[in-house]
Amino acid sequence: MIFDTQRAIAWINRIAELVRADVERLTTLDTAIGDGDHGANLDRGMTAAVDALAEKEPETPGKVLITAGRGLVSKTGGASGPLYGSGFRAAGKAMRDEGDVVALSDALEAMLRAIEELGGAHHEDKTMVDAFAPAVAAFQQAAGATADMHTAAVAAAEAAEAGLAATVPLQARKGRASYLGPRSVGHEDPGAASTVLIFRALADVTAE
Amino acid sequence: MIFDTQRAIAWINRIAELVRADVERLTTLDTAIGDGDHGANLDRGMTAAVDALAEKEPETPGKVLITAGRGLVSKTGGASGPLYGSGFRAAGKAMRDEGDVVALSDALEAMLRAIEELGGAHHEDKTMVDAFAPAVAAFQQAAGATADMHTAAVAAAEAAEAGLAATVPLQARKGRASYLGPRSVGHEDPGAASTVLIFRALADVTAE
Amino acid sequence: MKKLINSPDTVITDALRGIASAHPELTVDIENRVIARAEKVPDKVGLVSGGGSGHEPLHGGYVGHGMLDAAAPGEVYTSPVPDQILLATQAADSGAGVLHIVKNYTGDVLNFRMAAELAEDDDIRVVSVVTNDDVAVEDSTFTAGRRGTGGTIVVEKVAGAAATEGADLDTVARIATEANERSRSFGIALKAGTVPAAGKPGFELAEDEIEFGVGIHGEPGRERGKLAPLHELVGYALDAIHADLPVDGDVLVIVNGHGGTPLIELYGAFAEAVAWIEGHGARVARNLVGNYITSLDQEGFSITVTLLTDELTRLWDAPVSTPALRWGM
Amino acid sequence: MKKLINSPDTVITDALRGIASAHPELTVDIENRVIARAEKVPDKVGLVSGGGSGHEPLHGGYVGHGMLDAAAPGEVYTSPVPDQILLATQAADSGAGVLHIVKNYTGDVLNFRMAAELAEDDDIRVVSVVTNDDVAVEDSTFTAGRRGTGGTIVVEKVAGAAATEGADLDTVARIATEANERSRSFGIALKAGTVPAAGKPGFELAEDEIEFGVGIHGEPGRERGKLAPLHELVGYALDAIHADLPVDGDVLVIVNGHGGTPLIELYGAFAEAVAWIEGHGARVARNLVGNYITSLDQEGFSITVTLLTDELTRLWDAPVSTPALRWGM
Ligand SMILES: Nc1ncnc2c1ncn2[C@@H]1O[C@H](COP(=O)(O)OP(=O)(O)O)[C@@H](O)[C@H]1O
Ligand SMILES: Nc1ncnc2c1ncn2[C@@H]1O[C@H](COP(=O)(O)OP(=O)(O)O)[C@@H](O)[C@H]1O
Ligand SMILES: [Mg+2]
Ligand SMILES: [Mg+2]
Ligand SMILES: [Mg+2]
Ligand SMILES: [Mg+2]
Repeated sequence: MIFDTQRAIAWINRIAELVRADVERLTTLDTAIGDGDHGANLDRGMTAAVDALAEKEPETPGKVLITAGRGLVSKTGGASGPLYGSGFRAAGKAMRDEGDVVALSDALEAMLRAIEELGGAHHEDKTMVDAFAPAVAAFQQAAGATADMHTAAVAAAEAAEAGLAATVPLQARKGRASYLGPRSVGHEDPGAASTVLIFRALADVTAE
Repeated sequence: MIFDTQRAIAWINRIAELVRADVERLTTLDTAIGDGDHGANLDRGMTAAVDALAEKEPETPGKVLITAGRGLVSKTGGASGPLYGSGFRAAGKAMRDEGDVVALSDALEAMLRAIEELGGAHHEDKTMVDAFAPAVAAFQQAAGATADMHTAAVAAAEAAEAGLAATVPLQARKGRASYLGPRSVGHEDPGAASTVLIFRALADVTAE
Repeated sequence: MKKLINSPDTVITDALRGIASAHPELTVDIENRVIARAEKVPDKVGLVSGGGSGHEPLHGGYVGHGMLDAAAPGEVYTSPVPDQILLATQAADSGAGVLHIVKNYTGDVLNFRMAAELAEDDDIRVVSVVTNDDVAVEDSTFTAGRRGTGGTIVVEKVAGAAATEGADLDTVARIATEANERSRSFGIALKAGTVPAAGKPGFELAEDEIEFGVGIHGEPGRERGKLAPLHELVGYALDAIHADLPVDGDVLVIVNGHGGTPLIELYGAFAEAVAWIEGHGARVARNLVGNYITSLDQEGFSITVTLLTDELTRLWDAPVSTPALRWGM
Repeated sequence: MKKLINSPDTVITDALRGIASAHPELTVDIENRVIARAEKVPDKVGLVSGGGSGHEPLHGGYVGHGMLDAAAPGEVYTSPVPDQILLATQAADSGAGVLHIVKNYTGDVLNFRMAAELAEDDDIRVVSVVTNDDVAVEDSTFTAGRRGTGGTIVVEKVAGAAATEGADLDTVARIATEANERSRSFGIALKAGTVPAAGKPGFELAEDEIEFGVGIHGEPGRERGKLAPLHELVGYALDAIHADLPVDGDVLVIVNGHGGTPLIELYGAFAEAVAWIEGHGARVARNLVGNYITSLDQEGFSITVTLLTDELTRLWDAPVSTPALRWGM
């Protein structure tokens, strides 16, 4: 299986679909410990990403991700816009044209690094990083073991899901939820929840 | 029975008591078709009247009513303050020192005239006049028939009560209730309700 | 009832203490409830207004250079008493006479009338102008007539400018009368305010209901209707105004919040008002958007339209420096 | 949800249309969401701020002489995007560099940072000052740190005055930083505001419950407590401020309404604040009482205290002419 231009576009489109379907859930999560806009933000940003791809179809998978990232940055706003947007741009820059599972793995790792660098969040700060980091690790491990893109993506989605669940007992140290102090405990982090969607979408578009 | 200084003071004090006991009802009536302050207004005004009398006890029944009227004017505010205040002042000026039932009857009539003149309200405008006018008429008639102050006062209170009931189907043409147009129909007028208290107090203090 | 108060009894005194501290250019007589300019302006016609409290910044917030000389705030939604208005009148008087600007409510009219009589005993010449700009109420000589609402701000501003220019009492009264006659208002409420002493809202509405044609005292309006998109609500208000006094030429528009409505919504309402007015061939030459005459925490808005003349525009533009209105200096 | 809107999607566009019509001295780019002064001031350091909408009059209401040159309003409670901030930065730039005044929220900080990078590609020198005056949030290098709230108004005012005086970018940034460091705020909410797109309030409180230590985005505060008399609430807020930065000497106090709280209550709160501060031996030398940084229709208030210096007082007093703040001219 190749992560080619078509598949990259399919990934972005699929993320947009999953986000659209879950707008309310993301918003509800963000209402509890943030400001209630994560669903709307990401929906707006992913729509911009999809539109940007439709307007001028890029020629390489890397350029797809860069274009999507730019769309996210230019329309999302909030914390998640620059984080995911820069993330996708970094992924696109790291993505090699051959598009094998190793190239995708490297791209995902670059995405994680970009998010970490820009946001400065660490493990257990109760952010998207808590879902993204284990997802990337699981992808890498599964990719090394099986060399199968779909298997790796499914493993990543599962790890993201587990990472999301693990945010519940945490007290937030980054993002708006940190203002709540101890009252941030007991809730899923909205950004971790949207990260799950990103990896679930990857599993979906690598299914065959 | 004489309407002397003591009885005049007792009348004012009794009105204050009855108003205090009914503050909430008057306020509720005024909330429905006015601005919800008639109870508080009159309570404040009657308290001022009582205080003014306590401070420097006047020597004649007429001066009692004038003092009470001044207290009402200076503290009540709203429409009812000037109306009742000027009314009591007019009653006081008309009141003759002999204090017989005819003197009281004339004083009440002067009070009605002052209220009508200042407010410009007519029969069936849905104001205090709709209780006050029949009360004065009933007082005069009973006074003429029996020459008994208490009988006249009881008749007046009953007529005021009937006048109050008669305000229910009316559409207000004066005061705040007039702003409601047809929506003012179906409610007792708050000022008519307080007029009932004024005459009930008179019946109470003329009981023996 | 949830309010930022110490107790219902102290609301006005506490607010007056705050006004006194916040605005050293004003003299606030807390006991007698008079807000006046700290320095009298010699030989100027004095301007006094007043009315129930709960409409802040009206009227205390309009005391200052180019507008009022003194204000008499009553209890919440209750007109002030004559003694208090007399004190305000004395504070405003510097020998050139005093204009009383009175919103048309029976209580206000009667208490101001009594105060004017008392002032005349003091040899202060008083002329009263009664504002009655609210088209929601039918005007008739057989009724209490229309309420004074947002137009009062226009009257206070232009009369204040005229007095500051040195106009005499009759001229100031003439200008105030003209501003009132050329102004019309209409209000719509989404949720009634709560009088602290009453403890509950003036009326209750279902989630999709609103009141059309409300005044400024938390009273119900002339009819209850359904919540609708903003442009329809603005259209309803302006239709009512236009039916009474055709909106034409250069106009001043005030989009006023009732106290509980945020500015972002008022700007939206103003945008719709401009669209409506321009669609009817008139021009919004001047405007105010914000909370200028409120009803405690009521949610809603009113629109006031004044048909400008060159004179009214000039007086509106004249410098003013009060807590709530300030420009040109 | 009852709001004066056409639809949740048009709230910001409608408000921008209103701002454009109401303030011809501003240029409003409705499509790109930039509010800028109609005329550039040559050779002046440009001042740009921005952030989520829903805080009106912040920031658009502070664009004008003596304050900001441009503002970038984002979606409701959502930071603006880099392109938009870049446009605002270009509008503000007249060659002397641009100061970004950024409230400390991850989204605002990141989007402004990206915009600053883009501006540098345009050879515009950008310096950013991040405001973080809210003592309700514990400050720590391990967290997102404190929020920027009411102190931002002070920063925008004094930095604007310095730039207007001709100070260079580093000086303006130094003054902005100092104003921020000398300012602290604390907010208390009685009822959460409702984001139009969300349709329900940010949190629900029982009839006797309030939130202590809220920010400006309808989020819950640091603890829930019982409604208490106003002087206790004010004391709680000022104790929190005082514990962090002792209130001393001449101070500027802002008693700010969250949008749904009427002015009469804010004046009461200011009276209590003055009593507390004077009781602690300091002096309220300057003040603002009103709605200056709001949270849609939220009911509640915040107190900001700035420890003044002679320089800050002079810059605060300098002439300003914006939609929401105007004096001295
Ligand atoms: N510093 C950070 N590093 C990584 N992720 C962050 C950081 N700050 C916030 N986030 C993520 O962003 C999410 C919130 O995104 P969103 O609601 O769109 O933005 P905002 O918080 O500006 O409203 C949080 O749930 C969290 O996962
Ligand atoms: N013009 C009038 N003539 C006689 N009575 C009036 C007039 N206007 C109002 N009232 C009476 O005053 C009552 C209201 O008094 P109150 O609530 O104290 O004053 P306000 O209406 O100023 O709030 C009404 O119920 C009515 O009976
Ligand atoms: Mg959010
Ligand atoms: Mg009343
Ligand atoms: Mg009243
Ligand atoms: Mg946000």
